[in-house]
Amino acid sequence: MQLIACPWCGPREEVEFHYGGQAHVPYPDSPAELSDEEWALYVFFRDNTKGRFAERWNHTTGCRRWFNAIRDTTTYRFESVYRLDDPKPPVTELARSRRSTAP
Amino acid sequence: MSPPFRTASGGRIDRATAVEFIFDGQTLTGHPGDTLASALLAHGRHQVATSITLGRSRGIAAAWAEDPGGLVQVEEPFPEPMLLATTVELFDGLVAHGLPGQGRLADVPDSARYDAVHHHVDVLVVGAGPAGLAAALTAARAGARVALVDEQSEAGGSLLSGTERLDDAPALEWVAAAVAELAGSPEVLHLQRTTAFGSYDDGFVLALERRTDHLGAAAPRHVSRQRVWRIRARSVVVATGAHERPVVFADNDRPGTMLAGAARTFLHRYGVLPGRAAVVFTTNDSAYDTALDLSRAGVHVQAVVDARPEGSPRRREECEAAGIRLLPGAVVTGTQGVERVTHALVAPFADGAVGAGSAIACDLLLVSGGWNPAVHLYSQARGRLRYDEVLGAFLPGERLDGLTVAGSAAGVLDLAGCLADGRRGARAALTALGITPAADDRLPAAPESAVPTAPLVLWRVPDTSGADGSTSFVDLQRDATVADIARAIGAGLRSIEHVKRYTTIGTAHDQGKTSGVLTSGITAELLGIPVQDTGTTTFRPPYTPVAFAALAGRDRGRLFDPERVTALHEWHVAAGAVFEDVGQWKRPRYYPRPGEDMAAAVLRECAAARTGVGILDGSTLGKIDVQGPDAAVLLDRLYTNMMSSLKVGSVRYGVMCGVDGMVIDDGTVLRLAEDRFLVLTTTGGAAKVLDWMEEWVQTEWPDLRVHCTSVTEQWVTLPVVGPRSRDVVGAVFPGVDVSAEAFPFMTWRDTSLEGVPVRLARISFSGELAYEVYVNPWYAVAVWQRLLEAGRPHGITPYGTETMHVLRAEKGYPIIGQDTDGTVTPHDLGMAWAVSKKKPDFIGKRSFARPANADPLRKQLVGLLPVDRETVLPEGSQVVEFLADGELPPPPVPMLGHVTSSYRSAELARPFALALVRGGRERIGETVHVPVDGTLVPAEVTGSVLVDPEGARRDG
Amino acid sequence: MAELLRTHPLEGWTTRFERLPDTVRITVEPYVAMVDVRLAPVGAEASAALGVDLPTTPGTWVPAGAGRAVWLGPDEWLLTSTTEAPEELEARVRAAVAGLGGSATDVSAQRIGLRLTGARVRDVLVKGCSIDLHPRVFGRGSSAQTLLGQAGVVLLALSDAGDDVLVLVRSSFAGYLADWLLDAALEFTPTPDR
Amino acid sequence: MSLGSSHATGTPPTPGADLPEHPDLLWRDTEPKRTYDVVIVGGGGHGLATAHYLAKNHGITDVAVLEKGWLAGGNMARNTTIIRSNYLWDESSGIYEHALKLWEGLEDDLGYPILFSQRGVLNLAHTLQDVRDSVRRVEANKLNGVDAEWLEPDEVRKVCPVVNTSTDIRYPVLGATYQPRAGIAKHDFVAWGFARRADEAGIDLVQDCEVTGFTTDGDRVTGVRTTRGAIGAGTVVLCAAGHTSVLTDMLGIRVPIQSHPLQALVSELLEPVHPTVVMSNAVHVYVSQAHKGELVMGAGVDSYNGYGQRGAFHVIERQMAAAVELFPVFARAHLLRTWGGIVDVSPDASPIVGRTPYENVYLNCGWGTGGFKATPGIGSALAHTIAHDEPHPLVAPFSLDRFVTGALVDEHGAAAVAH
Repeated sequence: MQLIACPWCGPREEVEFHYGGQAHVPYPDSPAELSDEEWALYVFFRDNTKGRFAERWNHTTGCRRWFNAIRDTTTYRFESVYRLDDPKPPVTELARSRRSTAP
Repeated sequence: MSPPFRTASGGRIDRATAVEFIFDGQTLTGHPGDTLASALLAHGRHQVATSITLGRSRGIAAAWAEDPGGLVQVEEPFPEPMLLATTVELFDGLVAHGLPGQGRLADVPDSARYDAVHHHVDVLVVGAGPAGLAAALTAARAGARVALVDEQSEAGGSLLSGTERLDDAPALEWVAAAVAELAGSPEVLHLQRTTAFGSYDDGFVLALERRTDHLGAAAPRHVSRQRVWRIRARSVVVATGAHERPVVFADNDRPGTMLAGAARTFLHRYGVLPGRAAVVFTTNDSAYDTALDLSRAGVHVQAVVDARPEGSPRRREECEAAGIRLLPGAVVTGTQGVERVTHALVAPFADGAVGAGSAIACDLLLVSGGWNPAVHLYSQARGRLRYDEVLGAFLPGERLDGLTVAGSAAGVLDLAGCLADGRRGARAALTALGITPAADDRLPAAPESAVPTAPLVLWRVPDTSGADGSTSFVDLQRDATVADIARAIGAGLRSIEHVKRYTTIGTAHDQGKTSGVLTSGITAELLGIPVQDTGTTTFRPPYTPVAFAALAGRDRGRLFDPERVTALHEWHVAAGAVFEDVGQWKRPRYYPRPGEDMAAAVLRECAAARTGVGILDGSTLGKIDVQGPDAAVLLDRLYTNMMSSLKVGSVRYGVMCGVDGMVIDDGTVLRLAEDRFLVLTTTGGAAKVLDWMEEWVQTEWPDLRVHCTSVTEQWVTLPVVGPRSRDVVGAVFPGVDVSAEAFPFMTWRDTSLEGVPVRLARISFSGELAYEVYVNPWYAVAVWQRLLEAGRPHGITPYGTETMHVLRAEKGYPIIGQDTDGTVTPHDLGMAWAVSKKKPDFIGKRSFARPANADPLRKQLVGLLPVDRETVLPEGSQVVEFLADGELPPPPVPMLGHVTSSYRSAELARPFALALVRGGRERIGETVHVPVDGTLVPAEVTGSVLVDPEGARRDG
Repeated sequence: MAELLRTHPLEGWTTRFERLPDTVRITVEPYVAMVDVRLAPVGAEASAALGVDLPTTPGTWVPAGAGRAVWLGPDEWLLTSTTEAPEELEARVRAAVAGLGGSATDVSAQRIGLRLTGARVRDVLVKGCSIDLHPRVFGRGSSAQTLLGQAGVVLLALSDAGDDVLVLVRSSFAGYLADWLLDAALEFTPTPDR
Repeated sequence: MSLGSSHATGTPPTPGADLPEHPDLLWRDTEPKRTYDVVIVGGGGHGLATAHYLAKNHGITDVAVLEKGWLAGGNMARNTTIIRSNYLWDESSGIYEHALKLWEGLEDDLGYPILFSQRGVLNLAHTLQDVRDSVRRVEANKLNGVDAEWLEPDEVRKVCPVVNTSTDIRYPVLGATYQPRAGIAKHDFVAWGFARRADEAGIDLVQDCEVTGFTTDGDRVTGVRTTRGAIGAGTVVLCAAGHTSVLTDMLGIRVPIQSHPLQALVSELLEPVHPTVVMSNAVHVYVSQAHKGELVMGAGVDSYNGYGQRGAFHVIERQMAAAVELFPVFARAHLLRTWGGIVDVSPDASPIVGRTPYENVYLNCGWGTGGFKATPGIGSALAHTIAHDEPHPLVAPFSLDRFVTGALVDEHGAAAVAH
């Protein structure tokens, strides 16, 4: 059970949030002009990254605001959260993991 | 009279008080402070149970949760399966018996209470032994918020089991002082009888507090029996100690065989001599303490058998002084006895080879193969373990953020070291949190301890019994032996996980607390690879078993899931309504009169609405206030139909689809102002639709100037339905001209009732003339009563969801979720009219153009009229082709669709149904078959609107 | 004010609440006008029009005349009033914020308030509330939208000692939450009747 | 020696204590060859079953099964082993019923005691809509030749007396669907049975062999790169539930699945109390009592994507509340162990099987929680598909292109109950 840092309310329990899947998948500008394949990609296909993943969360039982997060899908650890109007953080090396090197 | 194996004095038991208990039908006595195990041992009873597969005797082999032997079933005060005699605290009236590895559930519900509590701390310390107490004191003195949890009935950890001294006084005096100091610190929570059983992300640790178990029948019923502490710690210090591990040898399961440290615990903590004549078999120095203490207490220690070539030179003198024979370079190869060990078979041991042996008489065989740090919580927190060649154990292999392991859990095995390491752990935690450790965090002085002789890592003694390892038990609970491991490897298995699964080692009640590392060691040995490469199986929560009910907590019975009710709920209850669960809501399904069944009540309610007037509590409908200059733009994008063209004062029905083009919700929309709409959703869809709107507004269209607010509970909605509804509504709200001309269908008007604002809307979900009354729920009861009063002359009849469903089905109005299943488009529902062709785009539009949507054989909503005019087709029935011979062909039988709604109609004087049927609209007029209880019922396919297709009635 | 009979969802709980000990008192606070305000950004103009500085720190509330202004989100507040009728409050607030691009929605009946007072209040709340309610963290002026048991709530700290908390809960969940609170308080009841 | 000392309490022999003997040899520890006609990526149930049926039904034995860890150590080792075929849609019940028929003969086919127990499964209905959905499924099952019945609450109680069928609980049991032929099996033994047969046929089972890349030549994959070297391949089959996307990302194929944690748990061993399998969607738990006596339970997936093979504890707590609500006698059963697997969830809750843009690469993924019960069915259908280079009719409806045409096999709304 994780703490998720709502950009507004601060750290709250995971149960207060709703998962929204991959972030930065915009609604197509002109759906009518898309081929069936292109439209299917928007409707059904999302990345399923193992590792750092930009995804959407909603603080449903709190301020009801959507926000984005970079999370490692292997460790589940949140690397950063950012508001929808913030730019996507640059792709960096996998952030500090839970492990440090010294025993 | 004192039981035969109770010492004359000493121990942490209350000798002045006797408690009576029954074990295996025998009435025995013990003292508060005893465990069931110590009380049994005091009576000389070692054998507790028999083993699961082989039926061999199983005795008490340890003193706490790592015991693989003493499984019991408690029967009184309440049946509880699979507990360890070593962890059951004794109380008056306890009734228990031994178990052959399988427990029995009570056949009556458990009436005990359970609860959970959230707790936040800076530092959580798990374990109140020397390291844990040192850590807790250090953190408390720094002013941190601290929790200290410990699984035993009192603090002290290993100090409870020995005679150690601190600051030149008994160590337990320091323990008492430490506990008192912690009790005086307002920000410290100190819980005993509390087992931290799971360690999760971000410092989340779950602990189970056994609050009243030790009180037996005297436990207060209004206090929870067990409590789950959900502790959120900024930093965790794991000071959980270490478990002693045995060495495996032939017939090592015979009762009377026990871990050496456990015997010391029974002696010092419980005042019990676990035997009269002991043989101690060890690979390290720690067991010498047991030998010497037992000897001092009057146990005849026949020999200390030390597998190391030189034994422990440092302890030899002490042994000699105590008259204990020391046999270095020797091992125990087996035991003799029937249900209790009578002899230990001892043989010389050098370079892995066993020499000729001899039998030493004993009734107690104590074994120590070294110590396994209790790394469970660390491992659960995803810490990697490393194998330590010297200790022969897995140790924390890396540092984790926010979790420190201290004391013997980290492989520190001496008292001074544990105290210092506990303080180190706490200081590290404090520093990481930016809390300055107190200047004075003095710890007591432990006597200088000599450097012990290096332990020998010995997993098993070669089997010289001829049994080929088949009586050399690795996992006593699973009856799994060295031979089983050998067989697994012989079968080609290499992974420790495979070996575990093949042998079932580590899967029993103790989850391999003593057997896990042995298996890794023996497997590595048999494969000829390093133990590090074999590794260990994963440590999974919980650390010790936790009752289901404890985890369920208070979420049981009426608190299992919230019941949502409307402002009129009490009225419905008083009126005798039968309720239906719709999501979390309780909705009246029908209001039976005396002697009426549902069918009769519904026919009556329907008739009232169709011929007179009925009234419904529709307050559970979701309501969303959509405000802002771009409100209409948002609704145009989310509904399939056009909402921007709706006039202020008017109402429009709308359909909402997902991006895949399938219907997700429907309802009416009231335009309250140019920039304000009231959106009605289905009862079940309320939260979903609001979330849907918010998601699009926030994530896709933040430029839209619109705000959405839930007002579901802000308005009760009371549809007044039927030809006489106008009379009723007109009478209650004289301020409104309710005539058809002044107040047409699909419009709304505001009025007031004695100063209270009321909104009326001409909306009909029944096809009848109808007015929906909206009012603040504070006045719900009053308005409902007024409507009933005004309706009395017209026979106004409250009706429930069942009648509502019949009325709407007769009109072909679908219920989303009943007549749809996530695979149905508006077109499939015959609602092409609700799909705008003018709007360039809306959510779902593009999906309508996919190839599968053009399939003429899509399922479409149609009506079905059973030809026999009798059968009410069960909802869910499948529809098949009409078969001339009336016989079903053998399976698979092609299916055309299914019945989604089906009722008896008062209006039609026959049953009818709605169904989703392949190419349904093309089939109108055809006959299909519906298998019902083995017979084929012919039904005519019709349009979905069966009553008043012209809509004359609703237009009133 | 209207003469129409008013009722609230917790009428049936009165006797049970009265039996609670002084360490956990529950008082229902019904019929409080409340309006949900949406406005961004908040400036002096809005404060002047509304007569209150809307709090911009998440998780806080401030007194506002005969009521309170509670932060609900970065552009959302709950304004309450014990002196105005719901429609009056909505009209006033709407008039104040409409010109600033804001909106106002009457939500007076959407939630009901339960005021919890006494030394054991925190002990009751922590049985179902995962946020840190330590008075140092959640002192007077703090608010939180979170879960209490399985009900969504708004908590307002009314004292610095953790012994006075207002719980706002959706009206349809009020009965559930009342049962939940009574059950949680049971162990602090000297003579439990169950 | 005192083997078999008398039972002190006179208790009868413990039911379920005697697990079957395993064979003396399960499989060889093999070094991979340089090339194979068929390379199966993923040594779980599906991969091993496919290998077995390739050899048995089609005589294809130049096959390697590549497993990154230990054989059957992924979802196979972690699932709750429910076997049933009472799915709603023709396509789904087709493949699952094919599997169930194979399950019924599998013990003989494999010569392995897989503890297949046809103890039936109850899917409880708690709301009127549950009832409608249940009847719909039962009626469809009957017409498809799948055994299915609708049971009223008193009949539910007869099948499983410990289910709380009283009417005063929060969500009373309104009835249940019942599939008598459904049941459970011992997951490890199933995998080992397939593995042993495949090994006997000369198929190489290569463990600790993680695929790290593919070598391609135009529209063909020519081989795989692994942690144990490069291996040439005539045909490649992806059977790596939980890691499919990792592989398809290497190949540049987009697959519409999301990987989620799914947790399960067991109690300690208990005397027989629960004779069937019970699943409840509304109250959200499913439970059976395995042969040794432990209660095996699971619930819904954790909400977020995750490859961590673990989930959050609140899911377990909610599941325990549901269990105690439905089975009050479970109150003092103890949670012994929890764990997590990775389920690949597709948009329509149906699997994705068939061709890929690479002409010699077949895909088998997206089984969600249905993978175990499908094991022999999909194994045989995949083997057929490989042998004929043409999708078997039972898997044809599950092709990737259904997401483009919109012809989904949507088991969400319809089947009501997953797992």
